[in-house]
Amino acid sequence: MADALTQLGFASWLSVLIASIIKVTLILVGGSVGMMFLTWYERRAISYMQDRRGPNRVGPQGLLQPISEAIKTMTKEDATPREADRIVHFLAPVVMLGATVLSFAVIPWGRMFPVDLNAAVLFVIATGGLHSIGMMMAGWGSNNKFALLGGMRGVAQLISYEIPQVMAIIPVVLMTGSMSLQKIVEAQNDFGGLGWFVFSPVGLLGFALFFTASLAEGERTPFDIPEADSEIIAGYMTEYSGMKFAVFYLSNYMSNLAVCFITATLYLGGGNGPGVDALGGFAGGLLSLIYFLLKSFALFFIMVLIRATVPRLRVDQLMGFAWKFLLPLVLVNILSASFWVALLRWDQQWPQLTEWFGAPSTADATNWGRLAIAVVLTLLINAGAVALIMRLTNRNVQKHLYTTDEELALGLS
Amino acid sequence: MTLSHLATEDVFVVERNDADFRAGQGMTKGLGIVFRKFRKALFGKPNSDRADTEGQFNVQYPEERLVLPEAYRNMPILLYDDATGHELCTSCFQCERICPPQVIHITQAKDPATGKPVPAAANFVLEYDTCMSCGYCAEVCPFDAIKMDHDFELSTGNHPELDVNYDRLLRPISYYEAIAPTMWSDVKEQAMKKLQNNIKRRPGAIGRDHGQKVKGGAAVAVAATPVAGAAPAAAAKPRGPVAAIGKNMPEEKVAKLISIRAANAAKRGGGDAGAAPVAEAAPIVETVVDTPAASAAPSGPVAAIGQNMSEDKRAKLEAIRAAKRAQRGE
Amino acid sequence: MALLARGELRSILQTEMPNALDTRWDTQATDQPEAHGEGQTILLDFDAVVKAEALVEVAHFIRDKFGYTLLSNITAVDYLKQGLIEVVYQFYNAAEGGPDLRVRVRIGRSPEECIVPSLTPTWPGADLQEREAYDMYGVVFPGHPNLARIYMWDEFKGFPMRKDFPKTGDKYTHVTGE
Amino acid sequence: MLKTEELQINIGPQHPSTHGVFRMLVTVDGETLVDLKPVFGYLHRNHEQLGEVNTYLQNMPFTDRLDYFNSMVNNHAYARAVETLAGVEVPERAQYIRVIMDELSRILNHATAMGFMLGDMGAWQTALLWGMREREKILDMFEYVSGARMMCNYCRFGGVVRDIDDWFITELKKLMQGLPHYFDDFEGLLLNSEILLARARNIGVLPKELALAYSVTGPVLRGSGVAYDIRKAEPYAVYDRFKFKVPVGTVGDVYDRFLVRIAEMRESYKILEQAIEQLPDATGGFINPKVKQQSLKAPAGEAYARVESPKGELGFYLVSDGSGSAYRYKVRAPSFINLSSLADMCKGYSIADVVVILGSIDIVMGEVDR
Amino acid sequence: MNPIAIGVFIVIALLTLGSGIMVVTVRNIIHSALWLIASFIGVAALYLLMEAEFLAVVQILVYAGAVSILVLFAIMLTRQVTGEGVRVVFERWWVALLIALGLFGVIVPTLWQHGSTWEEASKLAQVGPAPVEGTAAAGLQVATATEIGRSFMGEYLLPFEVISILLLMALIGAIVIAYEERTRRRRVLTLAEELALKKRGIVEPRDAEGAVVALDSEQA
Repeated sequence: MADALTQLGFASWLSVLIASIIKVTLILVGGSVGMMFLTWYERRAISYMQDRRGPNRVGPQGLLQPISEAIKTMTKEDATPREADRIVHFLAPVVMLGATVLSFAVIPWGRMFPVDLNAAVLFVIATGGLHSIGMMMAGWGSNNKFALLGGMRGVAQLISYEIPQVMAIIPVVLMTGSMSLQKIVEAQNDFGGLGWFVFSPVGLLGFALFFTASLAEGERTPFDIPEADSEIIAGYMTEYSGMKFAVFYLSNYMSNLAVCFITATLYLGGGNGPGVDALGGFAGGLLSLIYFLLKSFALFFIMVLIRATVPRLRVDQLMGFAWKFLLPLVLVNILSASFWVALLRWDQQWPQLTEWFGAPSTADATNWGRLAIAVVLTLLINAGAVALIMRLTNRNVQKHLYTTDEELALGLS
Repeated sequence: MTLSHLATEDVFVVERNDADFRAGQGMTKGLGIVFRKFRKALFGKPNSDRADTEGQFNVQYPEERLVLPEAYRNMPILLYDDATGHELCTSCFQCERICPPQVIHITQAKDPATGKPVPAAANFVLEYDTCMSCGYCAEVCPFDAIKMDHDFELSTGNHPELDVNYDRLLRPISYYEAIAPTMWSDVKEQAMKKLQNNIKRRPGAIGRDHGQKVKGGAAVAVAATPVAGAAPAAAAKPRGPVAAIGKNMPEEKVAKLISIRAANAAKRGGGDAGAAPVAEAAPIVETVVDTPAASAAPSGPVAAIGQNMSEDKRAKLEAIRAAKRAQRGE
Repeated sequence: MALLARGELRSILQTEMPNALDTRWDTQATDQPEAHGEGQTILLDFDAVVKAEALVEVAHFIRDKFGYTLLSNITAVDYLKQGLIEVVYQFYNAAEGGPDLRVRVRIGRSPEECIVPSLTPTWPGADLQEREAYDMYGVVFPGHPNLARIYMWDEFKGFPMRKDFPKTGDKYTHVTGE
Repeated sequence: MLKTEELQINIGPQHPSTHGVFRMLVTVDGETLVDLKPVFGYLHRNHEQLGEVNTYLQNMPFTDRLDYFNSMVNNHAYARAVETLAGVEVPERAQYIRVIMDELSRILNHATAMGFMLGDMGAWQTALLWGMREREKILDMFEYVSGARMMCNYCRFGGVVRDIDDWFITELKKLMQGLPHYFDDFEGLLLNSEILLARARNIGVLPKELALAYSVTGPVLRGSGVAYDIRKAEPYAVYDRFKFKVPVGTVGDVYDRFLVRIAEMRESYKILEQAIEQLPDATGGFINPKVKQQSLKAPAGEAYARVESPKGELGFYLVSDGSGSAYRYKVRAPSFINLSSLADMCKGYSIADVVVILGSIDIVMGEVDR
Repeated sequence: MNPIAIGVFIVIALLTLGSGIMVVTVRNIIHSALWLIASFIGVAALYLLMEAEFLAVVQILVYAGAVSILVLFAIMLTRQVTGEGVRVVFERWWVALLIALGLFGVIVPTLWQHGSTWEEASKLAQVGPAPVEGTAAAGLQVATATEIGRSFMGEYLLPFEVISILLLMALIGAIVIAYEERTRRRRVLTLAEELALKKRGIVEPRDAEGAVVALDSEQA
């Protein structure tokens, strides 16, 4: 865009500035509209699951409900507790929203990439991690026990789940050889646009793990402990009302949107799909955007489905799940990803592979033998690991009840 | 512990499935069920029968309404005869005595000439805000004068308004007949008989001097169109709350229906009371057809009487005179 | 472990624990209500009225000997005319079902007399009910871990369910002179 | 060795999961609960004194407001107490009608109570709203026979206020066609959900040995493994004519109470089936015509009558001095007495478990505070 | 050099320095930690400006997102939980100042040596062709993930491993200490445990510490 502006006769720095401003505006508008749609979508979907109708009064099918609610929250009283740390209390929602909006800088819309950062994948995670600061500020700045508890819980949860989240991406990075989202999308364009990572055993497990960890990062059920309303009222948001609360809400749903977008990009081929390349040009771009949004909203539907079905975990169970279940599986997945890469790509690092199985796949010719071996091997490793971990988890079913003397002694010594 | 009062086969231990291997199958099953519900609610038909467990079950309230069963009780109302304007209440104080929260306050009417009590109430105040809708007053009333209304949309910002006076409590019998036809037909005969006996003991306008009844009373029935109107309209349909998730009828249709009902009721009531002047039935229909627009105003049924009162005063007097003539003629 | 018929406990106690029974009502008939006029307060049932100090012992006795393990209900009744407060304990035999077994304690209404030992140490379920009896009737239960007002606020004076508590007016403001 | 600070937290009286204006003064060490003090009285309205001022009949609608989920059961228990006191005969048909209403109440109570408990666990209202759907259907039927959905005021001394008709029976049969599907859906949704198991198993254990000492009744007692059901132990109305089972748990934790409640719904269904079949025709009448409802005077004496309410043993203790109103009127409220086990049940678990344990006791503040 | 970039650089540098100063001057210790986060983020922005994207992201991920939060946790858990402590200004603050100045004196000449102007420095930092291992440039071109990876696995393998092992030891040590701590802590007995203890006749109920002591003595 900047180039086009320069050709129009603008100074180069001015054209960069204008282009950036336009981009930022588009992203912000797209993000907020997406978030509004998301709230409506979630409420309608969940109400159908519960045999009711959901918001259907404001606008066609209730589509304007989020707008009316935005207006409502804006006109509400903005209360700050007297004993609160006013500045920190005020800045917390700003930090939250800022972090979310930052992540939208690299998140693609179909095949449109606002900024193609080299470390885009990590960037998304890192900005997600900034949420913890906002939470801490909100929890501490409110000067409320429930808010503090919620903030502490939230921060502990975010930090814990960042680790499996980052490590679940490593297989994708290994398979692509790059951390740029654009390259990752390009790498999934084989087989007529259907070469998505999720169809490989490594990608499938990675997808499941990443999506689970992202649920926790986005504070979605069953990991919505920071705002567990039945225990600690609204967690770090307890003392927020009016516009500030709306900003928290906005940031929450925008980060959920970001999570869906990123998952769709990393594992579901982004804007790739049958027909995109064939169409090409503007039509292809539009089709890719449609594909992309469909994938993202399908992912969000899964989130809604989970929210409608399961209760939330307890804090200790939540931590246990991250460290005892997700982390080992993520490590195993990295192992099988390296097998996958070796079997599919290596010809020089380990020449025997080529000798045994033939040359690795190229864009024109797929080496089906190598692919089959890779699939079987990684499938075995991953399935074995999952079975083992589940076995261990089942053995560790809580021992709160000490029925025998030995257990009693174990539990107390 | 031995359980001698229970046979062994009468007790069973719930299955905890503690030893099962857990690999997310329970959660998956739950997700499947929720998804099925989603599908059924989105594409299936709504939940209309009591046997249905799938499909949407909510009612879009202001447009769609459940038919209230006849026995439904909300706030008490007092009845009067359409034709003669005579109130059924004789101020026997039964309801005042039984009322658990003690919200009924009756003043007995006295004959201005002799100072003796007359079987009619001079004033009747009911505190709607404290009423607990138990329905005892309607149950104990020997004259079937006090009945339970079906209008539940009484919310107001004006609290003193909820101390309801006699004139605002009165409804014509036709109104009650429309909301609870069978319940009224069960008691109709004896109620009207008792009323005739009481009328004989009421001198002058006592027992008829509250509110604008003949015309205003019809207005009450119609004034309820935006709020309670659906209830009488739906009474024509088969009974039963579930069958009632009906679409709302056009407003004019409802109004028409009610007007016809009211006219019929007035005729019937007149038949009981004696010769009902035809001239009296006509204004009712007229009012009815005219009223919907006016009644759409947020004032609600109760306020509607008061509004119409002044302009209808003359009509009322005429009606009373006509009724008197009819009585004398008999 | 057996179910006791109505009035049976009294005769059992007479032989097993003669000191436990409250002898004030010994002479009266167990089961025959006297004719009473309207509005009269009454004290009808004289089955197993035990002395306050023997209550815990009797409760354990019927639990261990007859299996009345479920202490279901504790009711305080104010008999103003007799100047008594009666506390009725209803026990059930959870194993055999059947009707309740009522053990009564009758005590005076003055603060010095209105004392019944607490059953909470053995029956933790009595906790809230004893607090309620204390709050509403002023029955003091020594041995209760936390005998505080339960429904009324802590500063409340008087016991509102007693028959001589004024039914109208704000007693609380009257007492504190506010 | 680091010292950890004990933190005092007020859960309630305005808190999403205290089921009304109930307050728990909680002392926690980290997340572990050290002490819990329940605080009541925010909804206290001196119900018992009202009962001593009102006549017997006048008090009936007040009993609706105790456990406002099950006003039918409250009416039944109170009517039984007065009938015992005054020696009133109840026609058989009325007994059956009361049983039908009681069992419908039990189904709707358990459906919503379990929904609320799952809501406390964080399941986003799905189970609750499915329960609400069934509850709506039942409440519509209550409205049809009694005139009100929740404050039914349905029982009278010696019978019920209005007979049930063919419409009611037809609709009841229709309802019962749907109920098994609801039970299946409900069980499939969460019964074996791994997260529910993690949250409910071995949480809030009330051991069998202690359950009776804590005076708990109803599903809490049966969840702890004591098969004590008043419908079997001291059959009232016509419960001795039905075949049904008493479900009991083994461990006495939240999960057992949950399972017991679901099993009880299924047993209630069986009772309903039999009750419809055995329902006598209308010749015997639905109310004892000899009873003077308004001016009922009970002979001097005392009476206690109890029924198995969905929450436990609901009893009314009445002392009469021969006048038209009770001399002493006491409610043995199941949720109030079941609460006495709360503090000890919660000790040693985390805050998140406290709300779940409270939900599993299933309290209604109208009954607790009275 | 792009004038926007220079402007942005000046703004970010000022913000970073300013928040750095606030870290050491504000009186509320939590505020100070929050200012620290701001300065971390400023540094990350500087990295981004130099197109060292990977470093910038890692700076946010590790420093702003994790380290600072650990600092906050440490403050909140060791002091009053509300963090209301007023900072005590260290008397010999000039020692810290001297050390900081010394560090500054080391860093600046080193940077100067590799490029005296902005253009040179940024050219060095930019993504270039894959460097030949062992050359002087390889150690400097640390902008991309690839370069950092190569450096860690090649030239700096030994220090990297040493640090890893050190961190692992610290981790294990922390776990051991925390675990001992947790097991020794007073445990609140649940009702079922109390009953189990009572059945074994060990202690009276509701005496958790006594229970632990009794069990310990029994095992010994």
